[in-house]
Amino acid sequence: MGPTGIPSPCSLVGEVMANGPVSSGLIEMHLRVPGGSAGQPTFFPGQFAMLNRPGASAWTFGRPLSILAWEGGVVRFLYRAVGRGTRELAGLGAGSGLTFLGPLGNPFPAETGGLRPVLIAGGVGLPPIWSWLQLYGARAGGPALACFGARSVEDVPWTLVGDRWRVAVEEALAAGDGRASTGLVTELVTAELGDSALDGACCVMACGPWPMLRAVRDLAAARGWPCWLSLEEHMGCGYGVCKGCVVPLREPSADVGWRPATCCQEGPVFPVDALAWDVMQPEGSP
Amino acid sequence: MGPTGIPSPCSLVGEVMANGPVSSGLIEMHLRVPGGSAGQPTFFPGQFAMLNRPGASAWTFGRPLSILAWEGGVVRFLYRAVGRGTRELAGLGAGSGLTFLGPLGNPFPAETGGLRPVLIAGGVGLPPIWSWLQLYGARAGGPALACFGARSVEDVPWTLVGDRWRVAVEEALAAGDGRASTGLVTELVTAELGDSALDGACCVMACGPWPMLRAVRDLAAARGWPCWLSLEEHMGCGYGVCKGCVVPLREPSADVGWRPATCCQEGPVFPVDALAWDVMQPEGSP
Amino acid sequence: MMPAWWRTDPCAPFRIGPREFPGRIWTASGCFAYGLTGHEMTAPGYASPYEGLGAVVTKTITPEPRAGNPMPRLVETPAGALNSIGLENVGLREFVRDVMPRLEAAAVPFVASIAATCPEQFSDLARAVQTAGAKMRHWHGLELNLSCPNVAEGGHDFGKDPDTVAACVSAAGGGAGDRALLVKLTPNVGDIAALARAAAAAGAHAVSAVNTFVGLDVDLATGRPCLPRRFGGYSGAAILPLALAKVDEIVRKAQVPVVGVGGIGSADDALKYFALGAVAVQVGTAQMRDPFCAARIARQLQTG
Amino acid sequence: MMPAWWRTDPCAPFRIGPREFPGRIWTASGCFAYGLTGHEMTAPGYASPYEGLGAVVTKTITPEPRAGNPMPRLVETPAGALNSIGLENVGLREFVRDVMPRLEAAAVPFVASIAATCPEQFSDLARAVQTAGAKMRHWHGLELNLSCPNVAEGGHDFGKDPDTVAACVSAAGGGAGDRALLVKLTPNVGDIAALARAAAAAGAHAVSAVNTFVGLDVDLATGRPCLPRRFGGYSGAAILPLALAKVDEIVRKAQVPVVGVGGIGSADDALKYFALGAVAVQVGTAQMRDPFCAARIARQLQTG
Ligand SMILES: Cc1cc2nc3c(=O)[nH]c(=O)nc-3n(C[C@H](O)[C@H](O)[C@H](O)COP(=O)(O)OP(=O)(O)OC[C@H]3O[C@@H](n4cnc5c(N)ncnc54)[C@H](O)[C@@H]3O)c2cc1C
Ligand SMILES: Cc1cc2nc3c(=O)[nH]c(=O)nc-3n(C[C@H](O)[C@H](O)[C@H](O)COP(=O)(O)OP(=O)(O)OC[C@H]3O[C@@H](n4cnc5c(N)ncnc54)[C@H](O)[C@@H]3O)c2cc1C
Ligand SMILES: Cc1cc2nc3c(=O)[nH]c(=O)nc-3n(C[C@H](O)[C@H](O)[C@H](O)COP(=O)(O)O)c2cc1C
Ligand SMILES: Cc1cc2nc3c(=O)[nH]c(=O)nc-3n(C[C@H](O)[C@H](O)[C@H](O)COP(=O)(O)O)c2cc1C
Ligand code: FES
Ligand code: FES
Repeated sequence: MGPTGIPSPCSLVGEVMANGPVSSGLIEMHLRVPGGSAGQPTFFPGQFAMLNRPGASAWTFGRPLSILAWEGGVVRFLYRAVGRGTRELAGLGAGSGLTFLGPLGNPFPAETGGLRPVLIAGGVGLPPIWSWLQLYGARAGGPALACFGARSVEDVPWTLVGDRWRVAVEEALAAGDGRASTGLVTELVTAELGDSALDGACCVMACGPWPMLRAVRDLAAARGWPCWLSLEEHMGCGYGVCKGCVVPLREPSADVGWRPATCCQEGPVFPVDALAWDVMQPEGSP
Repeated sequence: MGPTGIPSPCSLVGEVMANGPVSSGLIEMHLRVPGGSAGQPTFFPGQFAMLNRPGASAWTFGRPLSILAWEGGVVRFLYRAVGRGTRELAGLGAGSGLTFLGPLGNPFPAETGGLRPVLIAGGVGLPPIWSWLQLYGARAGGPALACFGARSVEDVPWTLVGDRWRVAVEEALAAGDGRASTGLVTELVTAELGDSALDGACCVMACGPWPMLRAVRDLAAARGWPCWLSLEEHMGCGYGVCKGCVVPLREPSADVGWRPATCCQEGPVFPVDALAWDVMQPEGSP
Repeated sequence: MMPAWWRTDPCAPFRIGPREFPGRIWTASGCFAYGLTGHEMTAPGYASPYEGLGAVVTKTITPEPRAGNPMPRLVETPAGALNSIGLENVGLREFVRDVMPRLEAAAVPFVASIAATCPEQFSDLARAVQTAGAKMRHWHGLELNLSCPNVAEGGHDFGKDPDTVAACVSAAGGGAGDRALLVKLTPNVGDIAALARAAAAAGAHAVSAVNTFVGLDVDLATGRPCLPRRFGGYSGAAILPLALAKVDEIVRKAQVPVVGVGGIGSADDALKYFALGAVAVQVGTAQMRDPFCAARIARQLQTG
Repeated sequence: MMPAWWRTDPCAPFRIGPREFPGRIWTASGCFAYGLTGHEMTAPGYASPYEGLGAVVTKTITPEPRAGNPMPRLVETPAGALNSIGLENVGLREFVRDVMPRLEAAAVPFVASIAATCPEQFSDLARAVQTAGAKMRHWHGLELNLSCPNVAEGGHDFGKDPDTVAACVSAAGGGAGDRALLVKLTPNVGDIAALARAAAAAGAHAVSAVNTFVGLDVDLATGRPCLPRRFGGYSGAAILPLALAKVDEIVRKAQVPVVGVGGIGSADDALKYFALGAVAVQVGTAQMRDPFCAARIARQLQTG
């Protein structure tokens, strides 16, 4: 455990306990990991782990997945099968071994400085935001507004979002389905906030696809609110050694006005003002 | 189907129906394959198939396994998990896909020319000999003597060898276990034959590890009997195109007195006299 | 689904030098023998492994028959293989007398691969094949194998020198005939584009890139190399990024059509070569795993 | 279980040139950064990722800091990866002022990797590191990176010429100091033994072989190379047979100790290098997957 209170990353082999769909496109995995020091925090919301298959079937690089929860020696993940690695993950049955390196990266701030939290998650961006709400939601400066966006109502993991969350779905809803509104999650947030922008400042935290993050940035900037975003970059090591995952951070002292920062180690959570938006490509890379 | 009556090899994807142990070390797999032309022979004893995993998880080369049986669209194999490929095979559950190329290679002769068949199998050498006995045992020139050798009594697939086979095991038997004799299978054969060498000629067919095959060769040669052996070589293609699996065949017209022959296509079954034993390494290679 | 940029019919005729080939998906030399056993093979939905193929490049032949290297000749590695076949082949005489007529009779489009140890021998081989094939409709070209790493006396160092490459191409007729003249390049050099330029300048109509990479594996039990000749030729999926890099260098630095070879096992792999500008591709090691591999790729690239 | 021929304790001190190293299992440059974050890592049964390690070869530094290449910088392939990091590094000043003292304080055995675009720069870099490290117990040597394929202005072609290799080694002091002088060779040449001989003749105490192979992957959606600089360095399990072949060539054709690098992910992989005569090995890409990879290999080779 380092001086900042962040737990040390541990390299170990876990065992899949459960691994199955929680919505049309999302899968929840429970991984039993050895150890877990009683009393100490196991992770902070926003941290992730690099998962891999053990031995000769290992992928060259682990796959980064945010930690949804970690309790009683069981780490929970929520993911979507999109490519080679996550598809293989999806196929693992109970009892399969999986290497685990984590927790990694810098989390969302635990304190909002007395501000009301506005939590925004899109798709597989749910885990860090969900765990923030679970762990800090009660003690934050005012009732949190938690909004989740999904493609369709079938894609919503209802067991997780329950009724603490407002839900927006992109595909039109069946008539009379009152569980969600139709549209983008950022539209939902704007609607929910109403005039509260005038009432009092909020602190925004978000994780999701790039178009959503840009909209969140604008939403916060327009109101002058502090805003934290969790970014995604393709990763090699996940623990800061390969420099394969850089995002551009503002650095006025540098010739070019920015410097490359590792998404895995300096991030994945960044304050919106630290990012050099002008040199970013559409997906966030310099 | 070629002019010799050998069925054409087919490249297809099968589905694992069952895959589990039939003794301490041997596994039987049932693979459902599409097609299978009614009435025509699906394979001849001694032929094999190249098995592989489909798609991106494929091994560079298929794994050759002898065909134990092929009935009603289901091919049966008997194998031991020894390395990467066979271990992965052993881990496949029902429903897994498996690419199949077969039947391949030249079989044992269907006729013994009126001679009594002496069938000798060691360990995973059982399938070709077992299927010969099943298909031709009844119509051969005299009752077949079928002997099977295993490491231990637990390693014997009793469901297959039943009581049509004499069994020899290398590890000492428990007192009173009358199912097998202790010793090498070739010792058992010699004992079983007794003086029958003087009574009448036999035709020997064998498949098993190299030391066994050499002993079988000597056994047959001493009696002047015809003898057919099924050989193993590491294989790339299994269908004769890569020249990666050669064994030395006698070729008096060649400068060196022998020529390389593909084990997969000209074999794996060879008459003992065709082999150039003098240039063979201990494991059969030139 | 095929990417939007892909608009080529890989089974439509196209030209290399003076010759029209029936398609762009070929099999690579040494991985489908002489192309004679395919008609014995079946697969659901396919008439034969030759369906849609542009050419079978036959196993490299030498002036005299060769018995090849001692066993073991193959080592499988996690995503590839090392081979040390040692150019086992039937030799020129049997090739022109027996193999070529049978390929012609079976209507299998083919390219004859030849290897020799000096330019003069290349000249003799090329002339013999040209004579035998002069009237054949299905013989489309010659591929000079200047790169087989398994033959002690010639092969390797041989094909690493641009001047020797040029000399062999010139000796083989320099592309003067009415069939395509291709040169198969070794990747085991610092500058493969220089070899390609030398081949083109001497008259080659295209280069095939690449042959196998020099590799070695160790048998842990003994601590000695697995292959009796220490080194083998590395092929299969593991070499795809290496071969793509070599092809890209040639395409950009030499003015010669490239036939891409190395690590192709799927339509996606083949598309990567076409994306870089290859005019055709050859399937090697993956054809050993499945005799229908190239045919399946051709069909998939046709129908999307 | 270890093979019978293996009798070396990989965690016992051994000598390269004038310097004794604490062990034979190292981490490779660029795959464990500056070796400073390992103490933050834990694994059941291990005190730290440095346990049993002979050296961390630090990320290659250049005279000035470098921001590296644009993203994406990594592409995973079936059994390996392409990287195009572009030598992002903190530069000489920060390295000697900050990194080296922290490594010394943390008792991490290390080799400093340096890269430059001409012999004079190598001389300056070597001198600066030597001055800073003169009294350090845990600084064991210099590794001249003559082979990084991602840097446009120097790197590649640079290290492909034996004369340039010799000039850089001489400029870096030619092995005159009291620490080991190693040269990291590029495999992207036809004759790597010639580079090794040139390095040895100019005073290198050992060569590290190999750096990454030039590779390319295509993004099928666009039909363009995945990496903005087209080419990347190919590493990981897929290159093991290639790197073993290069090491074998050097061992047999040059009189210089070899530190084996390339594709090592397990004790078995490391043993293959030792079987061929390597004096030590470096773990690269696999160290990125697991910070304890090298430590696990060291322990396994020790205890069998
Ligand atoms: C910090 C962080 C946390 C994440 N948390 C989650 C999560 O909780 N749930 C979830 O479903 N997904 C999450 N992702 C995205 C997840 O890592 C990718 O979906 C996954 O790596 C895809 O791997 P693949 O092999 O299936 O895809 P492929 O496209 O086959 O992967 C090829 C390579 O690209 C990388 N890659 C591909 N897509 C992404 C991506 N979007 N982000 C990063 N790397 C990618 C892979 O890791 C691999 O190295 C997170 C990403 C990051 C960086
Ligand atoms: C014609 C023929 C029929 C066979 N029939 C059977 C059978 O019915 N049941 C059975 O259990 N085994 C049989 N074998 C042996 C079987 O092919 C090997 O056990 C298997 O290939 C081992 O693969 P692996 O990946 O587990 O081993 P690894 O050692 O990891 O394999 C590495 C490579 O070596 C090859 N290889 C390793 N051992 C052998 C071997 N003994 N023979 C041929 N290639 C080998 C593999 O195919 C692979 O290419 C047969 C072999 C041949 C040639
Ligand atoms: C078993 C085997 C034999 C080969 N024989 C030859 C040959 O005779 N002539 C030749 O030019 N290439 C030969 N090659 C090289 C292939 O044609 C091809 O260039 C190489 O294997 C790379 O392609 P791949 O990765 O698709 O196999 C051989 C390759 C293998 C695996
Ligand atoms: C992400 C990455 C960065 C690298 N950076 C350097 C470097 O800065 N200097 C260097 O000499 N080699 C560098 N290398 C090469 C490795 O040190 C090593 O030589 C190569 O990757 C082969 O070993 P491997 O297969 O174990 O990775 C780098 C490799 C990778 C994958
Ligand atoms: S993934 Fe390696 S530094 Fe971030
Ligand atoms: S395995 Fe290819 S010829 Fe026999």
